[in-house]
Amino acid sequence: MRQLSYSEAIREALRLEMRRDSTVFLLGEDVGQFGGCFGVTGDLYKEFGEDRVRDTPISETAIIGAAVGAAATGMRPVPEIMFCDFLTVCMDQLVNQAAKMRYMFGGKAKLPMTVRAPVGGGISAAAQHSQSLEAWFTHVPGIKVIMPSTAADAKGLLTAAIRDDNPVMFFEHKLLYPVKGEVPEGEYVVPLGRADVKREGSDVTVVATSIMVSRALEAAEKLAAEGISLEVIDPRTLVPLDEDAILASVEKTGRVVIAQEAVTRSGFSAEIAAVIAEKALDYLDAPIKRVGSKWAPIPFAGVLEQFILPGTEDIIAAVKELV
Amino acid sequence: MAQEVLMPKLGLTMTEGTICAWLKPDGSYVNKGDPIFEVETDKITNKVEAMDEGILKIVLPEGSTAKVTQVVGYLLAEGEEIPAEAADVAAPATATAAPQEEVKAAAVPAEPKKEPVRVRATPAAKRRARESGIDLTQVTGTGPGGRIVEADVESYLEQQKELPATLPSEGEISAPVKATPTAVKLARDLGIDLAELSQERRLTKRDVLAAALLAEEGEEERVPLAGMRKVIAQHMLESWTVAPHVTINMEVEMDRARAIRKELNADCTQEDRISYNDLIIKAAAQALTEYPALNGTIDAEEIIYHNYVHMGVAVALEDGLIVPVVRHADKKSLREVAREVKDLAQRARAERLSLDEVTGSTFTVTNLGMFGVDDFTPIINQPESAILGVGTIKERPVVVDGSIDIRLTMTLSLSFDHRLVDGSVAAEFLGRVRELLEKPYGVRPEIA
Amino acid sequence: MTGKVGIIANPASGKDIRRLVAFGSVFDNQEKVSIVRRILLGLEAAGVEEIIIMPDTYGIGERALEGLGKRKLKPRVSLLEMEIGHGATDSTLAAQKMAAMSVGAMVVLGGDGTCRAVAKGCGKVPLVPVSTGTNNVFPRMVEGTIAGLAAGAVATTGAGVIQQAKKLDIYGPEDWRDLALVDAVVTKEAFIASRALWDMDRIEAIVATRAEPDTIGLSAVAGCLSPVTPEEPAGIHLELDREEPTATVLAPIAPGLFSAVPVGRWQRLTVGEKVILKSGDKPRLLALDGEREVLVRAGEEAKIVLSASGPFVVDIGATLKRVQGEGFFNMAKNVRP
Amino acid sequence: MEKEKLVDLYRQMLRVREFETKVTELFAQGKIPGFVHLYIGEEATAVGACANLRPDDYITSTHRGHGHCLAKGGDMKLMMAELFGKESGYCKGKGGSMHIADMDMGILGANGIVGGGLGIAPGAGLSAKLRGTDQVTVCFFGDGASNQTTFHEGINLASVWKLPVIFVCENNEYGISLHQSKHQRVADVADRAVAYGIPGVVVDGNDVMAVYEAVGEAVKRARAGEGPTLIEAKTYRWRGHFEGDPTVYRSDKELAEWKERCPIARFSKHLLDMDVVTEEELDKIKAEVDTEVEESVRFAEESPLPAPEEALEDVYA
Repeated sequence: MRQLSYSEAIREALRLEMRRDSTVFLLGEDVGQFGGCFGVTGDLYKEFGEDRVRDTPISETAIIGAAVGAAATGMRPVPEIMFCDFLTVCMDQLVNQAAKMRYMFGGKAKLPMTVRAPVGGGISAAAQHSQSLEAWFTHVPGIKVIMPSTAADAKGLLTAAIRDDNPVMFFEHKLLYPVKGEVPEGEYVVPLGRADVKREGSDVTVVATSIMVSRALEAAEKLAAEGISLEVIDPRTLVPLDEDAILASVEKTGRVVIAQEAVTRSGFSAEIAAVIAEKALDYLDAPIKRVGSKWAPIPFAGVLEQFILPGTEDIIAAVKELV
Repeated sequence: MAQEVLMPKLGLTMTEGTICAWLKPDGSYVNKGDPIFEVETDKITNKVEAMDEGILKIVLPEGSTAKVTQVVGYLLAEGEEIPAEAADVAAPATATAAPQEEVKAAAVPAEPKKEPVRVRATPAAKRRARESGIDLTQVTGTGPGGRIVEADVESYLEQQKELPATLPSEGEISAPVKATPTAVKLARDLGIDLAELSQERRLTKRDVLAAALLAEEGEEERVPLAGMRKVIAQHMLESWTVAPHVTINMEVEMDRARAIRKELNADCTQEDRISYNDLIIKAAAQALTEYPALNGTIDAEEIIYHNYVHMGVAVALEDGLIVPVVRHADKKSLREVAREVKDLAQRARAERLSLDEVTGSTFTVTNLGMFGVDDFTPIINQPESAILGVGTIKERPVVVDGSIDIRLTMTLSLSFDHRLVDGSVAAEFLGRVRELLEKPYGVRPEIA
Repeated sequence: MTGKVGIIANPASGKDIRRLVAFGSVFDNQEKVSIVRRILLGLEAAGVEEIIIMPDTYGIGERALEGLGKRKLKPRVSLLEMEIGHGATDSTLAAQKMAAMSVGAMVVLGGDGTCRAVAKGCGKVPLVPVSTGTNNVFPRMVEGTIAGLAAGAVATTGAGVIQQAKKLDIYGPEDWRDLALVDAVVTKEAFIASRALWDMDRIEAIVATRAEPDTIGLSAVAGCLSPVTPEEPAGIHLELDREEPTATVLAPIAPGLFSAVPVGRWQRLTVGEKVILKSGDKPRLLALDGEREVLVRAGEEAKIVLSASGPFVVDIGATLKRVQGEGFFNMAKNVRP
Repeated sequence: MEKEKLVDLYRQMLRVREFETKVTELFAQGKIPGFVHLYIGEEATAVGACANLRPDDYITSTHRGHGHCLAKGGDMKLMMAELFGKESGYCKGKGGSMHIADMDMGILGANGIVGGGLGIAPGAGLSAKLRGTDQVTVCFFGDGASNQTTFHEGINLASVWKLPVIFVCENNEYGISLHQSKHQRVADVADRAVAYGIPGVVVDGNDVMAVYEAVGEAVKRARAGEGPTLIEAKTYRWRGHFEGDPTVYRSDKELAEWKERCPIARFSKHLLDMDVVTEEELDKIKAEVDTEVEESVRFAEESPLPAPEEALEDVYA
């Protein structure tokens, strides 16, 4: 199958959906002629024009507000927030408006909008451009949350997100943008709420999100040499969460490591851990281990940043504590 | 299904009891209704009967104390094991269920000081153990931190298959010695045999040191401060600490009392005989109705004046003392009081008192006269406000109207709680008791 | 002379719908504060002893003083004691009170509407009107510094060049209703609503005290047809006729808004001459100096009378020239009378 | 303007007034849970503005939204039922007073967040523009909201994209308890329009014709693709910020003066003066409005409460 990068796959999903549905449009800072801060929207501006690939002022509240208003009145906006860190400045529009409109109005409104935002560190962008804030949104009923880890998933999940009639947070990892993978051509939809077993194994389950999936696979490769077999599960969508897939794997292996890039405390890994503890405690043959960033903002200098961020070795170390 | 043997609740106020003796050996077959162990509370000793039949598995050894409704043992069917979860569920803080009700309870510390047996096992290992009915304490953990993992249970099960499927006899039950590396080294150095130490949990350095200490001390006998002794110790200390005691003594002539007693005891059966103590009890009971402060109780910020007199009568036992209660002693006739005291004392010595017969007194009389004691300073039986000590009654020289006369006398020693009772009041009360004894018409024997 | 000057600044002027329907200038209150500040400094330079400022809801006077920082003004400055918050009548009341306090001049910030309100209360005190309104004829654009200086010169020297303006008195069936300084326009509107007037289709007639082609507003229609200067003792009355116009005039009726106005007959008025308005079966609204103001009910009759006894107005340029000639600016000689 | 339209303006204002007055009673009787923010005194603004709108135009509203909803064509019965928390209410009892919406009538919802609608309205405007319709959006907000980030970001976006949005600031002099002079340095929110390069107009918010006229011009401008307008309607709420507010921050005299300027009394007097209507006609309208309000209360009272499990519905589409 042909190879596409993660960002090309996202762009392909956007392109196909914009061709398919004239109500789909993009808006965000520098998404037009400039092609997006990370080049994700690329040349879409040429094909669809400035109306449907709209450059906005640096004005996140306005971006999300406009998306909410447009979504409530028949459009399918796909706003981009340049860094997920900037979501903090438009939280009201997301949390109090987008997430709750349908509910507050007794089900009489529909908010089909997909907010794209890059997460993650690793590029010396420091504390305000490197966070992974996905857990915040998983705490708000009314929002769906997606974190693709591969190019193919990015395409399939983004397509599903755009077609979904709810506000969806679509978190892309910056370091994954150039990573290539096989991506199906043409229409490709990955349904929301379905986890993917990225590698089958028998000794320890690693539930990993976003970039930690590839790190978990690396760890699995290394540990296989030592005779430890990892099963790597990528939930892909955090809300809705495919609990069954995770529980089935935990029941099989009895041991679980949950890996996310966000700081560990109160991260989404805590939710997964709680689900396992509530529903599969009797299958656990070791404590649940979490791997994530240490308790500090993301620092600037590479050496500091690498110390804070979780890597393959952290997963390996966690696994070894369990077997 | 294993039946739990629980520490029963034997009275309104009982919260814990000490197993003073197992009446059936571990592993023996018991029938429903068989007395299986003796319980000693702060007040009494009771025999507990089996609620069911089965093979007795003792969990708590003699001398250990258990909370009410705590599991002290099991009655097992042939080939049955103690349930696995019993090994690690924490003991409930309180319980209200009656003994015959099935109560979810816990394994129990072998001795009060020791920590509960906590088997470190993963949930999966516990589930597997539960499913296969094995006791996790018998399984050696190989997981991180010595945790028992599911695989350990599996390998234990494999081992078990290879052993003969009979119930092991006592002594064979013990698993290989589990001890920390430090404990093993220390035991070797000190010449302690780890196999002789308790195997309820992994042995630590501390256990070995304790064993070594015990070995050094040799002949000296050490017994746990438990049961009645422990309770007496607590009560005495508490009373002495809580109440500022004052003791006053007063000599009482008992010639008239002797005459009355002689008269009353003429033509009367042994059971109906009246002792000096009975007269004193009755006199005190009457006086108490006139001096309510002596019959009162301090309850936090309030003083309770009781409108009845429940007379505690101290009875010495072989290994302690107990205070049965004559309820409404002020309203009962002398003879009724006498009969009741006799009955209570007999049953006290036979350890046949119910808990309610030894609680609720408002005043106590304690008599050391039979041991030749002239006077003493009794300690108040809390939460009462005073206690009357009775000394030896004998003939003594007394100055009467300027000349020495021989009279039958005794000394009454009244200890009172000075928070509640003033010296003058106490003196008046004691004077009133003397008056009633010296002129016993006030005692109203005719009600008998 | 008294050396006492009053300042009336209308916080509400310059914000009406003409910003939306035409291209009215935007005059925010902060700019008014700034102008008043320059007026104060001009008055101080002119040697004025006392300044009285009308209070207002925005606090233009206080803010103007506040903005001077630590600089202490030589003249005594106080706010007029009065109740505020009642719109245009605030200005009328302030003018009355200041006149009673014998101020030597009043500086008025606002548009035609504000000047009209002041004119109802100022009596014979000469005015220095400074335009801050949307489209103005009566007050002209003038720098605040100079306006202050001129007002100060008038108050301290008594040597000002002052002219009495014309006005239009509006009478109802029984009594005097109102006045206009520039124009009174008869419209078919039934509601005062947003006050301003911009729809020529609803206008029937215009009566003006002055008509110059270099102004904007409805008087400009007459100005583009038959000019009347502010000084001459005359006025003009014209009626629109969409059926058989005798002339069609291009006029800037609002800022940036031109209209081709079909005029029927028109006539010049002499002082004292009246125009009778009969409303007929439909009510009419009279817009005075550009604001819908007086309702004439169906069947009622109103009179518009040209008068020469309008407010006194300082000719800024002529005044300053005159006092210059008398050595007003010569500090060495210190010849201020 | 035709008599029919004039009379309708009067009727709409009266509907708001009587509805809100009834709500004060019902709230005091404990029949309406939660808390309510009433529009009494400000009727001319909502009615004057919405009289320019078509059913397919949009509005975004505020926490003080009953007036906007009624004026834009909301159903009084469904509103009252919602206030009661009934199943038959606009939001099935899930929204309450602060979240009433009617998507079919273009009412994009009252909003519990001060300034919330200022973010959403440009989106509705953008939607109309992208779909190529001439629908406009009226965004109601208060003087308090004009200090929120959404005021700046929303108006900036609408102006730079020339979106068909009319921003109507209902300046009622107070942000909850804080007088305008203590929450912003300007007195006229409309002055801020300069900063966005759009017209800003001050109107008498208690004069329904003044609001109607100004918003009408802004709507014309918006439909013509000329972009947004900021209109500031000076008005006053008679009740406290919410029912039960002791209003210690304002004087009785101030309230009395504003009551003198009652938008409904002023307008009806003018209609009578101008011989547009007779007293009898006004009385008849009053009676009809009273009946409508009573019917809405009866409807609300007779409606069932929602099933508790309904609370889990409508979280997602």
